[in-house]
This record gives sequence, structure tokens and C-alpha cells, in this order.
Amino acid sequence: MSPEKEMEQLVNKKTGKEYGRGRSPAQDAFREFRRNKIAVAGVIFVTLVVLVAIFAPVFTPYSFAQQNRYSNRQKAFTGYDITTDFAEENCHWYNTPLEWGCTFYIAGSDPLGRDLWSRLIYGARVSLAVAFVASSVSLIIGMIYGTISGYAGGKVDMIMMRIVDFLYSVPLLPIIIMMTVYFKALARRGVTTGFMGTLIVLNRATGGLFFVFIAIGALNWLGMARQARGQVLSYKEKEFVEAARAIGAKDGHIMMKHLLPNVIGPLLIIESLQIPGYIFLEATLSFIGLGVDPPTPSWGAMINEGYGGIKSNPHLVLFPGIALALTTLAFNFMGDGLRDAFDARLRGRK
Amino acid sequence: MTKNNTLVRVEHLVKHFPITRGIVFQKQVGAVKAVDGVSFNIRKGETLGLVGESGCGKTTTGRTILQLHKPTSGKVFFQDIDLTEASEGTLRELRRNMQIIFQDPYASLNPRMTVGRIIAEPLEVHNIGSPKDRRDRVQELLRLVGLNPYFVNRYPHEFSGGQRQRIGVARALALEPEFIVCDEPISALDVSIQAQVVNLLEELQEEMGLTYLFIAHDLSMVKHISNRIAVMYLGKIVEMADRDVLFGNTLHPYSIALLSAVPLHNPAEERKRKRIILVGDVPSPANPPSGCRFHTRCPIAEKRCEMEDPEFREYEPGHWVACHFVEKAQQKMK
Amino acid sequence: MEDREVILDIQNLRTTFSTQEGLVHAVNGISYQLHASETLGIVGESGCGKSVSMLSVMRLLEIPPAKIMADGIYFKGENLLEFPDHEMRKIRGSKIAMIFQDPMTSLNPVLTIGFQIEEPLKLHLGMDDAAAKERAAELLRLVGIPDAESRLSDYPHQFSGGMRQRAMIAIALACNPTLLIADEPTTSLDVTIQAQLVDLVKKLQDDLGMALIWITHDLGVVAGLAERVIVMYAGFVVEDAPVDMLYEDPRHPYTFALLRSLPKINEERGDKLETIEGMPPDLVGLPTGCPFAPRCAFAKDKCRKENPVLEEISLDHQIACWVDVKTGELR
Amino acid sequence: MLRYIIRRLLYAIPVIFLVILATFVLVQSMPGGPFDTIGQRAMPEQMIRILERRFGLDQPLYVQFYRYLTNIFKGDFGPMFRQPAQDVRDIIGQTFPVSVQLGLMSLIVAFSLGIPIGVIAALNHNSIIDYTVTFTAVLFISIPALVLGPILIYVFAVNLGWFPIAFWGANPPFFLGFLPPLTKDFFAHAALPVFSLGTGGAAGIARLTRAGLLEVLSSDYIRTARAKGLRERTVIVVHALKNSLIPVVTVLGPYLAGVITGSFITETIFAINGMGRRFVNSIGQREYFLQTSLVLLYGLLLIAANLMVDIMYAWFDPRIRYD
Repeated sequence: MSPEKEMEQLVNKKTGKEYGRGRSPAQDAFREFRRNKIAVAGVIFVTLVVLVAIFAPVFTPYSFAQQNRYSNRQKAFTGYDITTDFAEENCHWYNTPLEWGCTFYIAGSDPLGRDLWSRLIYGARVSLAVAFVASSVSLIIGMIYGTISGYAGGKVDMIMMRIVDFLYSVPLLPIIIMMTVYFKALARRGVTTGFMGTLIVLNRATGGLFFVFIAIGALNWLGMARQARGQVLSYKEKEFVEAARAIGAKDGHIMMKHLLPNVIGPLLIIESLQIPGYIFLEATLSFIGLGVDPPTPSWGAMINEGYGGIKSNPHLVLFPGIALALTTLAFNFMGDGLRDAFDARLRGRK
Repeated sequence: MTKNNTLVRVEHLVKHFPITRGIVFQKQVGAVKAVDGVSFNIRKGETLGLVGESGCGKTTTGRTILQLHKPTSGKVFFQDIDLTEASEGTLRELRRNMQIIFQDPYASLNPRMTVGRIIAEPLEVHNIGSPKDRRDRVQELLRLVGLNPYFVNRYPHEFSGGQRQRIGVARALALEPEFIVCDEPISALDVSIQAQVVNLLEELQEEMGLTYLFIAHDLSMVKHISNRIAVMYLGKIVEMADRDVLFGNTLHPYSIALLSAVPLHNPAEERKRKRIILVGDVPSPANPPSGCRFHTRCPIAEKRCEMEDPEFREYEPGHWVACHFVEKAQQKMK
Repeated sequence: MEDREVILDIQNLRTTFSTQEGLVHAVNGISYQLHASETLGIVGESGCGKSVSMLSVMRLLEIPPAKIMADGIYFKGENLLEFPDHEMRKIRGSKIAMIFQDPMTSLNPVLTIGFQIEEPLKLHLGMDDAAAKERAAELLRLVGIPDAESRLSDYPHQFSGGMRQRAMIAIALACNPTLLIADEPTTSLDVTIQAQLVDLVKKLQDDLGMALIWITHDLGVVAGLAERVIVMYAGFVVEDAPVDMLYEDPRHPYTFALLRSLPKINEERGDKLETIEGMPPDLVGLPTGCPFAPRCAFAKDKCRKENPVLEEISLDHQIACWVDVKTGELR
Repeated sequence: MLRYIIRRLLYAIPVIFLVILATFVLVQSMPGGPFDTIGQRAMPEQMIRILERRFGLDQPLYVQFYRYLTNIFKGDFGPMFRQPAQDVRDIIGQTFPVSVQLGLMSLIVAFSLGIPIGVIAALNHNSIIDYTVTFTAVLFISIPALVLGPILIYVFAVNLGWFPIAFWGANPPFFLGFLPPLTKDFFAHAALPVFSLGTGGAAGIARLTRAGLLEVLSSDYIRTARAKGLRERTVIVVHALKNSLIPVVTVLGPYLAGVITGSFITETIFAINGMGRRFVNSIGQREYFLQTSLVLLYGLLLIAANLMVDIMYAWFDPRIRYD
């Protein structure tokens, strides 16, 4: 058969698909994903939030910590008798967005006269930082731990998994709360030297986020380690791994070329499904005062600040609440879409 | 059977998989005796067929020979080198000469690698040739196994089962091995495709002088492709002989029953012939019967079979069997 | 054969599935009749429509994505396709019973074997618990399971593959069906177990006098079992003949090639197997003309243009082909 | 099975011991002590010494720990420093039943809503009902109790005035130690918190049930059941449902843990006098014994919950064998 004729045969007449060039399972899955409109909407929303968070200064008229007042925006509130000062000017000292005459910006201001919109935008930074950093931390620790455990097998695997089992039967959230309290107490003491000191300095540099990362990471790598081990075990027994051993490939080669490429996809999807949980956890910690340090705005902390006055000023809770819910909703849709598209089992059934 | 034309020599090969149990600390409570003392030779250029029912240990035997499982005990000699004692490095070097083709055409190819990379991988691992050489070699191999070389950049899931099996063959051939373990290479394929793959394996053997250990449960295909056949039951070989001898003068009761269970493609003969229906199921290899392992299902078993494990002996030249009552089987079962 | 009553008459059955890739034409107009207590073998490779056609008869396909069309599927003279659901349920499991390929997954893992056998007894025969239990034990004994009474309370995972398939047979036989459809029941089992089951079904059929349709891809199994064999390819019946005729004198090129691709028991080593090159066609876009033409050694121009219909070429022997395999010329 | 339970309980002992030890050390090593201030002013050094001696805080840590451990077996969980009229046992006695009530009720809500909704969605696969359920489920999963709680309060308590705003109406005495008096007032107070804690779970369970049932419905044994001529309702209820709930049982463990330890937020928002709120309130304080004891209690609850899930698992799936 002449090469030209062979080439001609490579194009499927019906679909117009070129036979010569293959489409990988991942490419197939992405096509599937693109067809899922709601998941794509999730991705777009997340991307928007990311952009807004990165370019927060562009979108905000004030700094998140600046305390404004109606009559003189340049002058901070501190030292004023807030209530009387603004009662005289016939305006709430914090405004609802409906009272445009008094509004600093779209969303009004908080009890300390800080622009709520600016704080919401900067709050996105915290939630997204948690979403990406905490999930990376838990993914990396869990994946390394689980992969080693699964690949090593035998005694090593047994001991490593016993440790995970042990930690699973421990009420981690209360203990982590106590640990965060401990860190914060040390930080208040102004400890700056030694191991703890380094952590505390780092924490201050990140506006209190560092402890949040540690807490969330510590809570969540366990599940990831189990998942990673399970994935590695299922692939370790696959015949293509045996085939690689049969051609004389070394362990490192098998790990990098055969196990990780197959394992990392499912783990990324599992991790992406965890992100809403991390955002919740940060909000929870901030809500009980153990998250970011003031004045760094976090949606959880903002709900905490506002919920005492929910009767008169519900927007103080509502706005950060909606921001929180919308962002987690977008992450959920994205994660579900990824799972549906990449989970071969689900795909096969359609 | 002269020693110098023996390529693979297996001596008393044993592979037990431990069964562990426990919540906190696991302890071994038993073992699946997948392979339990198996000895045979494979001569250069021949095909040895290894048949048996599922769970009889035929697949484990193949993989343990290649040291993909570490044997519990016993020796495997390849070109007179003891593989069980060989160092990692030696073994890796020796793997160029012994390869394996797998049963499941779906699980045996990495779904995330293109066909080209799958076939080139053995060359990369052993650092053979420049990237250009490897690409040419991959094209050549694809042509050799009857696939269009333009398929190099496609992924396994874009191929049918038969085509995938050809890709697996091409990968095994990349290092130009002498010896290939064919681990049920056609069991998962459709009837009309099976013949294609079997023919391919035979042609390759003729062209390249390959030696095969052909593992299967389909007796008729094994008979077609093998020079000699070994029958396994519950981790042991019960009978081994040249194909025509084994089919013409079957000695072991299990082999007799197995042969009679294979349906013939001839209605008239199929209706006439006497069938031996074995009762019950194959016992669990974790808890094999005492004495002769076949005695629980054997139609001619006696007290002695329960007590005493029959020796695997050369009943007539080149015809090995493990049974106390070969003559009785001949009279009662045929 | 013709003096027996026709119990199943399938007329021009077509089944399609709508999928993302397009409309899959699984069964493309098959017709045949089955007589009382007859044993029919249906042979074909995976995807040839042999199972789908039987599931269509049982109306066990999910609609949509499946769509079943036929001029009629008559069971004892009544068109099953016109039955309302509740009437159809009365047929299933009592008049027509079915056993499936994979005994590992075909039994409910969380219900006892006893419960699963008793279910049709209570449903169709209105037995009470005690009677059903007694009959279930009897059925288990009938299919050759020792200690039947005590094994009733076992769960499927406590049974081996062969025993599970026996339990499936017990369920199918519970109401003395007129027709038993066995969908590759031995494919996933070992040969010695397969021999046990074929033997058992043959014996039960003799005793109970039911008709049997045995679906398989193994030409060997039906050789000793069936009276008549239907060969299917790409959703079409390509050959339909009494068993001896089919094996001695196959007239469709596909059957012809398939039988020759099998290793002969008395051949010499080194003989090449005859192969059928290529693969079965994609059921989404079936070619016009004969579906086997692209792989057929005898194919003529006419074969690629026109799809042959099933024709009787001699008494009881039907094929769907333009060519005479004996001469290699058009008939 | 019984041996398995006993072994698991024995295994729990070192876990609990280590948990108490870690918490005890952590709490005690925090900077500052329980008596640093009195009101806004610093406590005189001498007073601190006297108080510390009274509560045994001047002893070495291991002595204190030993005493705490032995006292636990006598039912004494240690003193409260700032509320000398009560000890930790009293606090637990007041708050524990309330938390259990909240947890159990939201669990019941989660399952009794989640399972039927999931089943309905699966049976109407790819219909408008299915899409609505799936979408609503994701929506509710995405709204944390932290947000849902205040919204519920604002809408139903503040604006509509249907329910009281806060203050759980469960007051002792309780029947059997934890059952509340079933008054109208109790349910009025309980409605919003239970709903806010239970809907997320209900949504998650609905999704799992739907996925599980869809998977089961396409399995071979369902085809077998249909081939027997069973009615569709029998097929679903007898053959499919139990199997499809196996994945739901699997998440029951983590979910229970979440309800037990995650009720901080709901209790705080609705001002419920439960363990979670008490724990959160004690964060700034140095109530060593209260904090350690609450963590201990959480640990025990977690172990009990996990064990219960294991037992249920074996009941749902006869293939599971513990030995």
C-alpha cells in the first residue's frame, strides 16, 4: 500500500477524525467537561473571584482596614464617640446599602466604619488563599505519605496506615482549636525566637493565615493519604505496572511514569471536591476568633462581627454569607463537573 | 532432554501468598499456596503449554519464573543463571531476554501513554539507541505485529481488544527477547480475533526463534500452539508430555476429565462421546486437600490418595504424571 | 420438528440504543420461530446482538435509551409487545425465565439464596412462606447443591461461581417455565464446571420438557446441546440451520470461516489457523450492503451494495448471503 | 463480631489516653494561668499562689495528670476555676444532653429527608425532578451552617416571627439523662438550629443515595430481579435500596464526627447551651479541666460513632466479616 493511500485511510470519513493523532483520556475528559455548562460556569466564577482577589486594590476604593466617616473620609474614627457624632448628621454610623446618601460604597460600612465592599473583596483573598494553599498542602503531604505507604507495602504500609487510623479516631477539630489557641497565646506574648518564633513571625506576615493553613492541612491530609494509598494500590496491581517491571524498569521510573500520572488526576479531583470544606473551615475558625488576625478581613470573621446586630443590619451577615456561599457553590460545581468528566466509570455508563 | 538446549529450568518452585489478619498489628494466619512445588524445563525454541482451571496457579507460575513475584522457595534457571539468586542489576539485564504478554488487553497498557511511548519504553529503560532509532524501531515493530505505523501517537483506548493485544506483543518484542511468557493472551478476545493473535505468535516464533511458555485454560488452543503441555491442578503439575502423547495417551484422571469436558465442534461426536463430569468445585488453594490434591473430585480415588501425595514421576519416557493409580484411570475412565 | 407447537415467534425485531456517539443498531430485523421443548443455540461474537435480542423479548431493556421495534413477538400466539407492564410481569419468571452470564453479579449480594429462590414462588404461585421454603430446598437439591436446607440461609458470596449459577438455574426453574433463556451462562466458568452445568441443564430440560435458548460465543458448547443453531453477526441472523447441518455444511461465509478458524483436534502442529481479518463493524454507522462484506473472502460488488435477506437454501437451512461458498460465485 | 467490638474498644483505650494526655499538656503549657486577672485588674501574686495550691496546680504536671485520671474513674472531672460553685461534671451534665439532642435530631432530619429525596431523584433519572434535586442539593451543601443559621434567624425569627430567636428550650430535668421534655416550646426553639445543622447533611445524603441507587439499578442482580417478574416497587425496595445505602453508611462515620464536633457554630449562633458553645466560650479562659474533659468527651463520642458505623456496615452488607 502506498504511503499516500495509507494516509488517506487514516482519516475516518464519517467523523473526519484523523486516525494518526490520538486523543488522550484526559483530552476526552476535557471535552466532556466543556459540555457540562454548569461546571464551566463554576470555573468562570472561580476565575473571576481569583482575578478580583488578585487585583483587589483596583476594585476597592479603600483599604480593608481604613475606618471612614461620612463627613470626613480622610479622618479615622478612633477616639470619636461614634454614635452621637453621626446621629447628629442624621445618618447611621454604619449604613445599609439602601441609604445611598450615607453610603461610602456599594455595600455600606461595618460597625467600625470600614468599607464593607473593600473588606468583602479582600476577604476573597483569604478564602482563595485557603482554597489553594491548604488544598496544595494537604494534597502534597497526603500524596507523598499515601504513595510511599501504598508502594512500599508490607510492614511500612501497616505502620504508616496505623498512624493514620490512630489520628482518625482522635477528635482533631477540638485539639486543633486548642493548638491554635496555644499558638495565638504565644504570639500575643511576642515570642519571636526559636521554632515557635519563626512560625509566629510567618503567621504575622500572612495576617494570621499561616496557622489556618497548618490547622487545615493537619486536619485534611489524612483523607488524602488514604485515597492516595488506595489509588496506588489499585494501580500497583495493574498489568501495565507488571509489564514495566518485566522490562526491567526501576522503582523510580515506575513511580514517575506509571503510577503518578495515573494517580494524580483522581487525587486532584478528590482534592478539588474538598476545597469548599476548607473554605468552610477557615470561616469557622475565623468565626470563633481563631482564624485570621484582625484587621485582615475574612468572610467568617465578618459574619462573626455582624451577627450580633442581625436584627437591624442583616446585610453585615448577608453579604459575606452570600460571598461565601457563591464561592463554595462555584467550587462545588467545578469539582462535580471534573469528577463526572474524569471518572471513567461514570462516563462509561452514559 | 539434553541440558544444553534447555533455556529455562524450574526446580521445586513454590510461591505462597500470606493471608494476614488483625486490626492493629497484622499477623499471618495462613497462606494461599498458589504454586506448590513445580518443576519443568523449557527447551530452546519450543512452546510449552501450561493449562489448568482458574486458581490453579498457572499465572503465578509464569510471573514467578520471571521474578515478578519473589518465589517462596525453589530455583529458576535461565540460560543456567539462577534468577532467584541474581542481583537486581543482573536481573534487569536478563529481562532483555525474557518478556511477558498479558491476558487483559485493557489493563496491560498504561492508558496515559501513547502507543509509541509504550513500545519504546523498554528501549528507553535499557538505554538502547538514539530517540530517532527508537522511533524507527517502534514503526518497525508496529508493522511486524500487523498494525499501521501511523498509529504511534494514539492512545490504547482508541484500539480494539485484538489490536491492543498486538501492541502488547510489540512491547514484548522490543528488546528482542528469547523467551516470552504468554499469560492467557487470547482468553479475553473474540473467537474470530483469537486466531489472528495465535497466528501472529506462531509466525513470530518461526521468524525469530522465540521460546514460549503459553498459559491458557483453553485446551484446544493450547494443543494447537504447544510442543509440550503441562496440566496444573491446585498449585501442582499433574501431568506433562508432548502434545500428541498427552492427547493420545492421557494418564492422569484430572487430565482425562479436563479433556472430556472440552466441547468439540462436531455435534455427532459430541453426542456420542463419553463425558466425565467431575463433581464439586476446585478446593481453595488456601486450604488444599491432604495427600493427592485431586482426591476430593477424583472418580477413582482410594484411601491412599487421601494420605499420600503422589510423586511426579516419568511414567514413560518424556511423559510425567503424578498419580498413584495410572492403570486404574486408564481402565475406568476411558 | 414442525409438528410441535410454535411457542415463540419473533417477527422482524429491531432494537436500537441512543448514545452520545449516535444511534447504535444492536438488532437489525431478526425473525425466527421456536417450538415447544426445542433447544435453540444462538451463536455470535460480542456485540452481535444475541443478548440484546433476548432482553428485547423479555422487555428487560431500559426504554429509553433502548427502543424495541418489531412486527410482533408472539409467545404462544400472544404479542408480548402489546402486553401492559403488569401482564408482562406475569410472563417473566413464570412462563419465560432467564439466566445470565455472570453468576458473581447476577445474585443480590445482600439477600439470602433462599429468599431469592422463594421470591418467584410466592409471587407467581402464591405459595406461603413454609411451602416456598420447602420448594426452594427441593429446587436447590434438583440443581445438585448438597445440604440444600442449610444452604438456603447462605448469602451469595458464600457460594462458588458454579454453585451460584446453579442457584440462578433454581430461581429460573422455580415456576416450571415454558421457555428458559440462558445468556452465556458458562462463559465465566471453568471447563469442568461448564461441563457440569451443560449436563445439568440438558437433564433438567429432558425432565421438565421446557424449550431452551442457549446464547453463547462458543461453537463447541451448542454443538452437543442444541437441535438448531442460529448464527448472528452485527445484529443480523446470517445462518439458521439444524445443528448437524450447520457444522457439517456451513453455507454462510462467516460461519464457514468461523468454524475453520478453530483449531482442529486432530491437526498437525504448525498448521495455520484460518483467520477472519478485520473487526466486526461499528454498530453506529453500519455499511450499506452485507455487514460482513468488508471481512468476507468471497465478497463481490453486489455484497457491498445490497444486504442479502435470510433465504431458505435447503430444507430448514437458511442463510443471508449472495454467494455460494462452495463455488465462490453468486448464487 | 462481639470479639471485634471488644478488640476495637480495647484499641480505643490508648487512643483516649493519648488524646487526654496531649490536651492536658497543651492546655497547661499555654502562657498565662487561670487566675492572672480579677475583673480588669491583675491578681496579686500571693492570691494566685493560694488559689493554685487550692486546685493543686502547684504540683508537678504528672502528679496533676495522675490525679485527673484517677478522679475521672470516680466520676470527678475536676473543678471549675472561675465558677467555684460548679465543677466540670455539672457543666457536662448541663450541656452534654443538649448537644446530643441537637445532634440526634439533625441526624434524623438529615436521613429522613436525604434518603427519600435521593431515591426520588434516582428513580426520575435525567428528568426535571432529578436536575432540581441535584441542583438544590449542591446549593444546600454550599451554604454552611455559619451562613444558613443567621439567614434562618433573620427570615423566620426576626422578620416572620414564627420561631423564637435563640436560647434552646431544653432545660433539665431530662428523661433518661438526655431526652428533652417534648413540649411545643421545645420544638419551636429546636426547629431552626436542627434545620440549619441538618440540611447540609440531608443534601449530602440525598446526593449519595441518588448516586448509589443509580449504580445499583444498573447492576446485573437488578436485571435478575426484574426477570423474575417482580413489581418495580419490590425491585427498588427489596433489591436495590439496601445495597444503595452502603455508601451512605460509609460516610455516616465522618458525618457523625462532623455533627458531634462541628456543632460549635450552630450552638454559638443560636445561643444554645451545649458542649460546643461551652467549648468555644472557654477558649480565652484557662479552664484546664473543662477543656481537657470536653476533648475527652468528643473523643469518646467519636469512637462510639465509628464503632456504631462499623456494626451498621456489617448489618447492611453480609459480605463484610470482622474477625
